[in-house]
Amino acid sequence: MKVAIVGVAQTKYESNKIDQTYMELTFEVVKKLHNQLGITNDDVGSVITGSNDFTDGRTIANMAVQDGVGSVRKSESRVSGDGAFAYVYAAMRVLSQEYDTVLVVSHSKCSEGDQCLINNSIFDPFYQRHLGLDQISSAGLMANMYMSKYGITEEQAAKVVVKNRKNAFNNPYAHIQKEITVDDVLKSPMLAYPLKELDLPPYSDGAVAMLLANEETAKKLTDTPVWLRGYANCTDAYYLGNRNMTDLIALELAAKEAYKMAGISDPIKDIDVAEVSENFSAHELMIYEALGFCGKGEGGKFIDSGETQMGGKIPVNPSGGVLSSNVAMANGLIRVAEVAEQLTGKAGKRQIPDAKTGLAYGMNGICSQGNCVLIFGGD
Amino acid sequence: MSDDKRVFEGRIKVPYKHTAGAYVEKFLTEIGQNRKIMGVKCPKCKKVFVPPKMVCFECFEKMEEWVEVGNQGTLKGFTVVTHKTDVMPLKPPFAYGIIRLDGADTDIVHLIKESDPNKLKAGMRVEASFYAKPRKRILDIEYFKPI
Amino acid sequence: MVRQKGEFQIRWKTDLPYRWAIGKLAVKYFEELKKRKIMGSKCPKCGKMYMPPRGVCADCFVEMTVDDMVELSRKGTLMGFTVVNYPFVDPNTGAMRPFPYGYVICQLDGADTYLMHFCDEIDHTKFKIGQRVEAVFCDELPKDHESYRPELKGDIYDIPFIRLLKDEEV
Amino acid sequence: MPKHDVAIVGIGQTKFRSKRRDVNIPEMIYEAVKAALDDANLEIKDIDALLIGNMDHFEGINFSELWTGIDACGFYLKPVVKIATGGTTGSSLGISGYYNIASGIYDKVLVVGWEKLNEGGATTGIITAFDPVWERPSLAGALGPLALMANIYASKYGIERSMEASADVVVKNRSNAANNEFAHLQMPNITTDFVMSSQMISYPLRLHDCCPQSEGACAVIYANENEAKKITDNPAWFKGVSTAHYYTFGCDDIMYNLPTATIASKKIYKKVGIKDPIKDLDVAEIYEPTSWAELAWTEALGFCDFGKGHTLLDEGISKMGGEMPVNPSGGVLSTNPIGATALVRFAEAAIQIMGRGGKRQVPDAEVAMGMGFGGSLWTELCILGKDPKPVR
Repeated sequence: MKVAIVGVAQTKYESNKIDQTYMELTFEVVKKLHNQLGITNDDVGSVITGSNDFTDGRTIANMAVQDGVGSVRKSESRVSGDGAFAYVYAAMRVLSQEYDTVLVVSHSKCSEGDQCLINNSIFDPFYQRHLGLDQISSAGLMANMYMSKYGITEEQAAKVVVKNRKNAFNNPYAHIQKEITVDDVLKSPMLAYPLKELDLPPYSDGAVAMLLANEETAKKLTDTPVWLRGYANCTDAYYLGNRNMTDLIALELAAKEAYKMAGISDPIKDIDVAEVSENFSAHELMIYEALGFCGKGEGGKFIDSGETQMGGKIPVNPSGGVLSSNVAMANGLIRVAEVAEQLTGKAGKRQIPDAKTGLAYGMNGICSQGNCVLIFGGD
Repeated sequence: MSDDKRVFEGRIKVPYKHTAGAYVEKFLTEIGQNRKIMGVKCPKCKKVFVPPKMVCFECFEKMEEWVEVGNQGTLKGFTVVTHKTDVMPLKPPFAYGIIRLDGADTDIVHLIKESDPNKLKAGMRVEASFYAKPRKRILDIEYFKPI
Repeated sequence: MVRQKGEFQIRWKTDLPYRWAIGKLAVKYFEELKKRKIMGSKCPKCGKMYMPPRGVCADCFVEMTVDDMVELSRKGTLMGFTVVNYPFVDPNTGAMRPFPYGYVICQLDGADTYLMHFCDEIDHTKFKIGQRVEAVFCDELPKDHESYRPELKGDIYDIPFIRLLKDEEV
Repeated sequence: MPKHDVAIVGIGQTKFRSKRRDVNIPEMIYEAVKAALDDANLEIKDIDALLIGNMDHFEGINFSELWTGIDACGFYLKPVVKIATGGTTGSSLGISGYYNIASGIYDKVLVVGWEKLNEGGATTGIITAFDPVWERPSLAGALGPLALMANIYASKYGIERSMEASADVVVKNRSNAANNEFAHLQMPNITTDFVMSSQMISYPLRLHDCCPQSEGACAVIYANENEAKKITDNPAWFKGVSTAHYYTFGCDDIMYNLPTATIASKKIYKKVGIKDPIKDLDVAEIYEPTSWAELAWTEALGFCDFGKGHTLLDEGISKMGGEMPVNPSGGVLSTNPIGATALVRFAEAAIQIMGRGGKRQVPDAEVAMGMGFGGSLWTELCILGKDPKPVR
């Protein structure tokens, strides 16, 4: 029994989709997917959505999208959190043999809320929330601890942003399509030492949808199915003082498990493309290390080597990554969608030639607390 | 309503009362009343957790042995924030630090009253500065300051 | 371990600002509302009339646009009623919402969906399911009424509540 | 048939109360998790994954699974996923647990639903579930719309008769609750008059027509066919699950007869081979947020014809000792910790199958239904039994 991605659709990511409600935003992307696959809503067996109540400013955030995702009278369920986890639940529904097709949809509109206050609410109400912590300050803590432990320079971190922004130029869906230099990053205003404005992602609006199917149905719907080969989910400690702030140990464990399932022994050789949720510049370097693309503390050298650029041994975030389009809860599912585009050869100007195996990484919470690693392969 | 008719400007405004539980309450009471920082020790891995909680998440054991740790410790990491939000207790710029208190096996995250990143360094010693009028809040440790 | 006495709670007031997009059809609705018109959206495929108007017909899974908007009557039929008579914090304001208040579900003439809204009646014996009701505009109220506004502004407070029509008004 | 059979093998509940001021959120959840592990004689290291849920805005904790998953459930360096769908959160968790096992991804999962409603407020939280422009200004939580629905139902079938039958539901469920040590409101001597003379809260619903606000947690351990046998001789097997959702706006249909319950039950009856639910099911744990709802829901679930909900009570069918008792646990009218409530329905259905109901046990229960209700009037169902096979 196998599960395939048979089609993906994305909206253009923008700073403010001011004309669309959540319902209309998800409808746009689901309808696009239907048209692309030549199916109707009746062909969809079940729906899984991924969203967050604080981000949307709505309890039961999936209630707002029922009409838009076509789940009226159907079985819909909703993973509260990143879309990569929603993908996994959808895949389980196919693998259980109870549904031939399952639609996964994830959406967010960062423009509608105050992201710092929303993220402050992630912290517990006894020991952390009253300190005023948010995603920017905790990213600053993590970046500083990681960079000073391993001697990573601000220039090296900035190179991640430069690479991703350059890649975004090739991605018609990307939010920020503006090439920048290392100098631009270094000169941007300091927000949480050592992170500057350009080390941090923008806030974006958008939605992504994909249809999953079992083997038999996949054959009818596409010539280029993308198969799930490996999966792991691993959660780090919660309280910041209980975390290892210099190494993403939970991501490392998740990667090992997913590699084992997918039969990957040498990630650099076996993986052709990786799409990861990097929440700040140096975060991507930490992710390289945790995914085993380079040794511990070698993230800086690895970005210097250029191997994660387009044309390198393992291009990371050809889409431009989260640093170019940060659609909160949709980021993980966008990574999956981008890997699917790569493995089906439909990635246009951002295409990695002959990409056969891809990795998608989605995360929940502050600084990679909840980690979801997915490995995909084409036929 | 906003000037922009395409959006509805509203709020979610809710007062919450979060039950602290005996561990949190003891910790907050001790810092406020006695200026003592207390942790709990896991019976299995023997780690001292500061601030305390009921269950050791690694061993899944209930912790019951209270241990006093030092009011001083070592700064393990920091950031200086310059962005501003409504829930910050100090006016930026100020620092957040990850601190290993003397006698503890986990770190505490707290405020550091220092706005110049060049004056902070991992490994430096810091000390808790207590708030004059305790309110049974984590901010009864007003902040940590470099020694 | 000796348990501390008391049941200590830590207070935290969440106050999150949002700017929710209301959608093109709702924008049009409020523009027309200013002209005293109540608009629904009609599915171009099945003809179902939605109120509030929105961009998707969930039954047909087709798009509705502002071109599919049609004026409805301000009058309708009462489907159900209640009188809310319990205290709670209103998350829109962070304060207690005044009660009791009348709360009704009605169907405006021409609409296939229903509308839940305030009603100015708080005596439950005065309601009759199936009776005629009318949407009230704020500028038609007596000047000393708390919901009175001299002109329509094109927002939700233009129709502060639904009113029960007396037999002689029908 | 699913790839793997799925069974419930362990259950832990806290005693549900209006206030648990002695414990904080993780401490309260830990009680239920520990109880479930002890029940199944397992340790946390034996469990592959955690599914946990509540409503974010009820306690004001964003990504609560990241806190509670670690500090309450000990899932450090393990998989944690949050599922949240309003009132159906518990059943969505329960159904997600089913797919986690049925898919073959995991062998054993822990499913936890919880709520600590006294820390925020259910009505306040529920208002934020609705559209900010069209619904929130006038909405009074779940009770306002439920009162509207009750009003439509009652006036359709005769207001006095309906509200009296509704009060009978309260009497049945609250006195059943007296047999359930975990139930919040235990009222063994409650009478119909007492219910019908209580304060009018939202016409036609009186104080005792409504569920309480409860604090507590429920933890359930799921296993596949290989693991279940090692854990217990007597697991409760899933015969099937089913979900039906509905329109985004609460007012798109009058819904006094809960159409989603009809859609979802028809689907599951077909799958499980149920022709006559009263005969084929031995017991049902349904999600009745208010008194009249049990009448309407049992009709929509096909237990009787529309408008005949009261006959189940009049004829004693849904009472303890009847042909198909409904809510032996006391139901939602006795206990409503929202994020846990629907999972408690699944857990109580499992308890009946496992024969561990004590004073609330329905003798020889072999097929049981659990129901969740929530969102914009969604229904989720499970049917459990002594084996995973269809009834016929």
